[in-house]
Amino acid sequence: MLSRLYPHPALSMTLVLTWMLLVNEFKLGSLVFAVFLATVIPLLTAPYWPGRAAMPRPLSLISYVLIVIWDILIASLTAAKVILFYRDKDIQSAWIAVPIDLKSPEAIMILGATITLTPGTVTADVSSCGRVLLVHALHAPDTDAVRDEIKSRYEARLKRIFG
Amino acid sequence: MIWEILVTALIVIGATFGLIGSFGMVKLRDPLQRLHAPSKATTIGVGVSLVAAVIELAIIEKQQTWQELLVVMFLFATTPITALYLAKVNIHRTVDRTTLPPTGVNTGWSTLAEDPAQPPKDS
Amino acid sequence: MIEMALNYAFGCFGIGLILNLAVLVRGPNASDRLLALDTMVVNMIALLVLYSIRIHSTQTFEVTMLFAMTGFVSTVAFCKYLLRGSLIE
Amino acid sequence: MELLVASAVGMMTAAGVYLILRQRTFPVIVGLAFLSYAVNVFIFASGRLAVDLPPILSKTAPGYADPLTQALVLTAIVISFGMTAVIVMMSLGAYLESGDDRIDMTDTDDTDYPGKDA
Amino acid sequence: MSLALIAALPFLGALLPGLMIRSGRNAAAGFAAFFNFMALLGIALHTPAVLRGEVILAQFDWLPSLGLNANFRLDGLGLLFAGLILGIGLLINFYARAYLSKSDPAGQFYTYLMLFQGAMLGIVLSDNILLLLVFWEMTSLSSFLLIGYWKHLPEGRQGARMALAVTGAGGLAMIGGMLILGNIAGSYDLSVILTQKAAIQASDWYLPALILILLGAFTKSAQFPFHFWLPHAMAAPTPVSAYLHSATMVKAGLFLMARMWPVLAGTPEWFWIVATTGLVTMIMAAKIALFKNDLKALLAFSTVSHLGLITMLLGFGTKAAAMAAVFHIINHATFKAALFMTAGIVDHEAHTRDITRLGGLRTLMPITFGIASIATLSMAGLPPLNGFLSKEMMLEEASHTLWLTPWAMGALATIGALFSVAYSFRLLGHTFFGPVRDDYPHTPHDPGFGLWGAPALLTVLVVVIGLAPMTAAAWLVDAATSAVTGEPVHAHIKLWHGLEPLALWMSVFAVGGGLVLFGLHRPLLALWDRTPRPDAKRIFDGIIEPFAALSRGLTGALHDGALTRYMAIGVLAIVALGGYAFVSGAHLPGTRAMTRIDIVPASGWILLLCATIGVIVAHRNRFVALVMLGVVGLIVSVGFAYLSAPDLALTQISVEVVTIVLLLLALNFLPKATPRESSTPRRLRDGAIAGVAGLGAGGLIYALMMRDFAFPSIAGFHLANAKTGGGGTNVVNVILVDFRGYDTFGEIIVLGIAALVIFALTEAILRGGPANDRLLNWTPRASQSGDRHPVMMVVATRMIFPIFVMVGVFIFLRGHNLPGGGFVAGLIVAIALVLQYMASGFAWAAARQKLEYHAMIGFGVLIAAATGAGSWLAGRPFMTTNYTYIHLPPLEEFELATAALFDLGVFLTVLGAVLLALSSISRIATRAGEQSNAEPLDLVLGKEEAR
Amino acid sequence: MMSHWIIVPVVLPAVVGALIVLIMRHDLVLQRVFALATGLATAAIAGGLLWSASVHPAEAYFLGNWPAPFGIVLVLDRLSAMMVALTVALWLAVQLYAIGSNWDSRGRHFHALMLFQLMGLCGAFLTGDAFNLFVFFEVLLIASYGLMIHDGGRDRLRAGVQYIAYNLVGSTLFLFALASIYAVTGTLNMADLAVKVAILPEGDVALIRVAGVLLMLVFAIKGALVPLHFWLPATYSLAPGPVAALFAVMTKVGAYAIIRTCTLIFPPATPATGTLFADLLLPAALVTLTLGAIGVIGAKTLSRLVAFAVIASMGTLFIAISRFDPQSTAAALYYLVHSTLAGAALFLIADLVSDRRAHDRLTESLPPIARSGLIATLFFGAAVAIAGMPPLSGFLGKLLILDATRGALLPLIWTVVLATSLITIVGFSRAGSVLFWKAHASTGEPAETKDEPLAVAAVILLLAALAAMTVAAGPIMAYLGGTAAQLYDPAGYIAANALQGAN
Ligand code: NA
Ligand code: NA
Repeated sequence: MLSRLYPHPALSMTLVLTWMLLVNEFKLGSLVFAVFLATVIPLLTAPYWPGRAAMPRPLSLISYVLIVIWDILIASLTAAKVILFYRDKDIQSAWIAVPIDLKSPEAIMILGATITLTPGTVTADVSSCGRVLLVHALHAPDTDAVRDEIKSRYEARLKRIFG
Repeated sequence: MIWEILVTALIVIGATFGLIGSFGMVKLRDPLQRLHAPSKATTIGVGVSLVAAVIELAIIEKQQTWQELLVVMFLFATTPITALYLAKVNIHRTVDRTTLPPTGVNTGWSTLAEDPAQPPKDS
Repeated sequence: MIEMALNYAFGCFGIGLILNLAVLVRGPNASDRLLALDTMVVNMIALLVLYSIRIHSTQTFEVTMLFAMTGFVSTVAFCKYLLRGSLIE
Repeated sequence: MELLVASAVGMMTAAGVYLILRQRTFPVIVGLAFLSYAVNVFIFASGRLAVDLPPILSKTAPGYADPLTQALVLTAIVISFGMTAVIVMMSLGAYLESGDDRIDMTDTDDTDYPGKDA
Repeated sequence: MSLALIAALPFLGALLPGLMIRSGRNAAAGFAAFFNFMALLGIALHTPAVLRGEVILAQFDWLPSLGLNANFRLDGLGLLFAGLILGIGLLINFYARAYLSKSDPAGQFYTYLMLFQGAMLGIVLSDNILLLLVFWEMTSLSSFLLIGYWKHLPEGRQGARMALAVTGAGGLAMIGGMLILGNIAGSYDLSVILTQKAAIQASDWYLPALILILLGAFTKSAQFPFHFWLPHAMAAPTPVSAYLHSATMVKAGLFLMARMWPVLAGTPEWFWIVATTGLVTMIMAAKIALFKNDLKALLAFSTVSHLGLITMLLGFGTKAAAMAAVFHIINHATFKAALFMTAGIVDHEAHTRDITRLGGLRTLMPITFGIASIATLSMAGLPPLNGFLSKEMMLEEASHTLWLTPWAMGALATIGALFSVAYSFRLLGHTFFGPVRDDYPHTPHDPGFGLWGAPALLTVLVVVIGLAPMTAAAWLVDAATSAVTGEPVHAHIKLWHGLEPLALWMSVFAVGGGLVLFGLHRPLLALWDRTPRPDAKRIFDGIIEPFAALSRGLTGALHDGALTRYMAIGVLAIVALGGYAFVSGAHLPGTRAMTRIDIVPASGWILLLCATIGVIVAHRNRFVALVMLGVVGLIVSVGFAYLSAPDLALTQISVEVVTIVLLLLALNFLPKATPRESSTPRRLRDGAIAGVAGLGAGGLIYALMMRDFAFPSIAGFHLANAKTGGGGTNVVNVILVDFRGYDTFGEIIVLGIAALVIFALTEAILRGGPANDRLLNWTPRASQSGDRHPVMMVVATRMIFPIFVMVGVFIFLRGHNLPGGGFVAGLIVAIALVLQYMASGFAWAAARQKLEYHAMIGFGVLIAAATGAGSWLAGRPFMTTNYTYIHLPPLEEFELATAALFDLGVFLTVLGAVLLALSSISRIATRAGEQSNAEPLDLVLGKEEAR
Repeated sequence: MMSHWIIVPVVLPAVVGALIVLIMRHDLVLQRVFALATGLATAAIAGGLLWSASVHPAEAYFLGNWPAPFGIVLVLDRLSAMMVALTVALWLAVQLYAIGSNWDSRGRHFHALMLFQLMGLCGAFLTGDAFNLFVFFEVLLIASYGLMIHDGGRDRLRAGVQYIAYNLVGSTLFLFALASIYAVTGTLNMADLAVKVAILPEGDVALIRVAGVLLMLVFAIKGALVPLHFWLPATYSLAPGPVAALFAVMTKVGAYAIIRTCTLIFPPATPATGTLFADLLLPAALVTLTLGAIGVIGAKTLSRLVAFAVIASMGTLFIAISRFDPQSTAAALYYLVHSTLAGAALFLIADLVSDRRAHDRLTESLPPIARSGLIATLFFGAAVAIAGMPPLSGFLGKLLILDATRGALLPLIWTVVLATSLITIVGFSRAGSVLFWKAHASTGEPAETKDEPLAVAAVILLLAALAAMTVAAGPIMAYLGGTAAQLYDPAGYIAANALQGAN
């Protein structure tokens, strides 16, 4: 029953949060209305999200997000350094093919987004089978290191979260 | 006061990163390199500025306003998509395809794939 | 103090906008122009946010939010056009 | 500020007029969009300019911008949006029918009875 | 019988034949004849009174504010003409019944004929000159129809058009003249005007009025130099020629001159113009008649000549001359109608009217010959026939009229008479005398009574009037002349005045000279044929055709479909007139303090400048132009936000993105680049136009902004009453949904219609035809990448789409108090759907959730309208809003406003409209071969082994 | 108690239009029935309004119950009532024709668009608010865009693009003008504008003059005044016949708006603007008339000929309007009604002809069309009417206009009016001769037979209306005389608005 009402709990949670931020009032009434909307809107939009994302360990997502934020902060300094101080010919950009084991589209999306959000790398494409990510690195003298870091630091965690 | 210093710092940091992003876009030589500049630095810049705004308004001004966080979330959620599309445009239109690494599997990069839905016409 | 920082920030993002415009005009590739447009939107969001700090008001929030939303959609639309021609196939 | 706004109106009007004098439908549409921007700013400015005075009632507001011109601009924006949509589609239709997107019809000297075209 | 009824009878008679178009000749003729006869009877009943000197009147108000009244009068002049019109009309009716062939549409003919008769009768019965004008122009129209009756004959069509052009032109001139006359006299009623001679002739406007009225009279009566149309009108069936071109219509001009004689005649201007025109016409037409081989053409020019004679007499301005004119009108009508009918008989029997192919008919057609000879001799002015009498009177008057020299008028009139004799003899001699030939196109015989009865009757009149003028005609002449001159007149017409009068000798000379000319006809004809002379038709065509060609050229050149030029002219006109309006009025420069310029808006301005220039420079690359346009929209939007207009910023940016999406969708099928087509001068010209337009707009708004409102703005009321009266703190939204909700109601209907138009247009494109063929053979112009639906996009959209929708809900709900509202909310949801469509394809999404776009639009408009109309229940005007605050635990107190319901209508309409437009384009794309996807994702995750 | 009837001609067509879109969009028969019924109901109401306006002073309807000048008002006076009645009458005839000729089935949404068009027209005539006039101009325009391209086709679509583009420029200009007016006076209510413009400070004169001229130019575009008439020939000649016929009233919207604004807001007695508009209008009108007449003789197709006749009639109309005195205005109004009906009839007849021929070129003749006698008669009647020949109302209209002309320009005006009448007559006689007479001289396959009694009836109705206008000219002019008097004494109009505030 509940799962039919909330086919995508993460979405509904996000919507509640969104509404509370939108109305900018942390009152009970707003929360009631937020829950109402977070119920109705996903039901209305459900046809566009067929199937159901399995997420056995949703709480791990929080630690994942914190790690990513930290990485963003650190990497942006690196990227800034490259942009500001490297001469053109010193910048060693590279294409990196990153094979992945993730099967859920949601997980692939999050991995791709993480790569892009962390400065210095951009997810540029996916192989037609969805098994390999094409990553472009701004400055990567050692492409294998980048690939390994992606796989170990992000993919591994995502695999745990999405099972 | 602490908050004010924090806000000031955040604003300065955010603005600096924002400028770096825009500057990188002018400076870098290769389209894909240029893609890195704004998609990161600007996001950081704006993100940090937004956080500054939240702190300023919510904590210093006591206006109880967390709305701007929503904008940050939204920007973070969409930037990867934008970047992906821009990269795909580059791959499709400007990148020398031979420089791309092989996928290592038996299918190619999706951007370069023959369109399954668009069978070639006879004429 | 915040005011000074704000002035600095306005300057940064203002210059940023001009730089974006330079790329927008210069290109050379369509993707560069789109990148510039997208960045321009983001920089404008930043300016609006800083402006709301200056006037101590959230009255620009809706605009900021909508800029973020429409900026995203329009960039995707432009890219999709370049990639496929048709946007909503 | 007034000078900036007025010159912006002038700029956009000039650009719009130049583009509507082009010979293909597409630039003409872009020109019309420009004119629409120009006139929207024009209407807006006809309520005089105000910074930091949004027309949202509150006890602390030191004053308000003219809300009426804003409402008028909104109406104008919406209407011109509808019009633009129609002319875009109409141009597309005309192009698909004729294989040509010229806006002048000088090639069809005194046109035949419609519906019986080849 | 009321005059109005009499005037109406012919029109009633026109009705039935027209309606019973297939009822046959007899029915049509009989019906027409009945009404004709009734009208004649009506006139006859009034005759005694008129002859006693009474004026019968019938007055009805028609258009009193103009002075156009349906006033009719019957006096002597009217009686004369009404009698002619109806009497001869009746004869023509019988004649035509026999004349028309079975294949001719008789219903049409009698309708036209009776229309004409009614118009003609109206002219002579009108007591109001505007009413007279109405009938006057109607004669032109009905004669147009009658002349062109035989549609297949080019001469008929041409003659009809020429007659219409010439008499129509005269009629139009006469309108001017009559209006002047009426303005001088202070009334358009003849009864009044006829008493205003002194005022009229003293007026500065007398001469213009005179000339204009005479133009009408002269063209109608085919006076020189407007005589040329009449011969060409002879292409009409003979009954028409006889009726219109001899008996009645051409005499309308004469009637008019006679009618106006009391107030217009008697001045030197009148004399010189009218008498001279008449004289010239008389001589010239008679001379031409002599050389015409077509019987009807001969008669036509003879008619012109006689009309000239009468005109001349009227021009003399004396009572005696007027009497002669009136008398000749009667006489000419009798003999000329008879002759026309005779000519018709000859044509009917011999199948030709060409004199050179005739001759010798005297023995073949004795009855016809008898009729013709009597009528012709009267025309020649030989005693004892009526033509002689009036010709004598004419010569008498001419002989003592001073025109240049004392004798010139007499001499010239005699020459006219001489020509008249000559062509008369020729007509008779070359048609009826001489040997019987064996090469007639058809061997002629006398026709049945139906054809010769009418002319015979007229010939009887010719003789009777000639022999007993006092009994047969003087009473009529008296009555008519009295009416013309406005004083009682008594005619003393005698066949024989003794040998004293000069006129007799002039007549003798004319007859003798005429005989000589007839004798010399062959050499004269040869000479005539050799003499170059202007051909009326060629001159007319020479005027009309070049004018038509010029018009075609001018019209074509000006309206050649060059929208770019239309626009250039329009913009220039706007700028020029706006500039003129400004410099022609007083302006005080404004004194408002300029708002400070910040660094950010200044850089925004630079951005705008660059982007604008960018669009201009790069506009040929359409994609780049669109990107730049996006920048402009962005800056405008930020500008709105900066200048305290958050609602505008929201709306501008949302509209912007939807517009760009639409443009991109269309651009997919349009050429991607605009070719460089304009020359440099052209671009400079356009640039200059654009420059002045920009300066104008910018200057105007600057001047406006720097001044204060001349009066307090009504916006003050909106600010003051938004919360208390409208229940909202966002004054812009309260204006939109309340103060000016009616505007918004119109505005959403605009959007709804836009969507309907796009839908209908798409249907038309896809229906088959060139557009559809083009789409079916569509090949994408650029290469397409793979991966239509990237996995990251699809998945992200699953999250982002609901958030968009929620933002839409938020913007909708709070619009009344803070920036937002139904319109922006609708656009946001629409943009969300666009995003969804981009992520997974329109077809896929549409298949997953069926949205009835049409219903959304219709429903939205209905909700808005119902909200507006709901206030009727409370007895309030449309769109009166109401609001209340509701407390519903655990929710906080919230506002419930009818305005929100109205805003819901707005929301639905906007959403439906945008989606309908998108779906339309999607259908075009599908027709162009676009395939839809069954799965949301293109990649088949985890199944790469299967490939 | 305020009469709600005033707004019904706006709301009713809108509601039924929406209903048709909502639930009847797949059923043509239902659409026809409902559209016609709505037209009839609106006609009845328009008749009632006409009566009411003729016996009562001007009446205002305060939308949203907001007092003027702050809200939007509708104002019913003799002029607006008359325009609404004219519109509905014409609309009904056109609708009848469209149904009878099956034009409505040749594309989608014909009836909805017709209803929205009706709504837009009625709204424009009834409003007493300058900006609301703009909104309803847009409503009627966008509906007209849809109707113009009904049934599609290459040339029609291309002409449609031109029509829209040109009118979009016009709409933009409208906004420039309105904003300028507001920027000077601070108000949008037309009665309020009348009060304020009359007492405008000296320093604002130039600006209000510019605003006024821009406004007039907008109306001049609608009214097809040279040099802003260029959009008309292609649009009208390429629009579907019934649509072109309905468009006969669209040009009159421009005329109406000029009459309204120039008698209410910018009357000649107002010091700020004085005779500015009259001085600009007259020369333009004279040239319009001349160019129109030249077009009648120079047109190469029947439908273009009719289009130019419409331009010429607008020239005539504007000549009368430009005099700005009660007598001329009354004459103008009579001519306005006449030229609307006559122009519409001609377009319908042109459609009857075109529909039965392979083309409507006047340069070559084709075999006679079926029912040529009847159609020729109708053509003749309509041509007589539009050319201003008796016995139909055009002649009376021209007489009224000429009679009302006074002053030094009289010779010029008369010359132009009368000379162009002649040109028009010649043009129509040439066209009619080719179409209906010369046809009998050409050989070949006779054209297809089509029996469309309802369509023919619609034309006959229009011509009958012209005849009725002729016969009842007296009472009609009495009404119009009263209308003109009301226009030149705007106190009643202003009083109806019950203006409030510190003005
Ligand atoms: Na709105
Ligand atoms: Na509005």
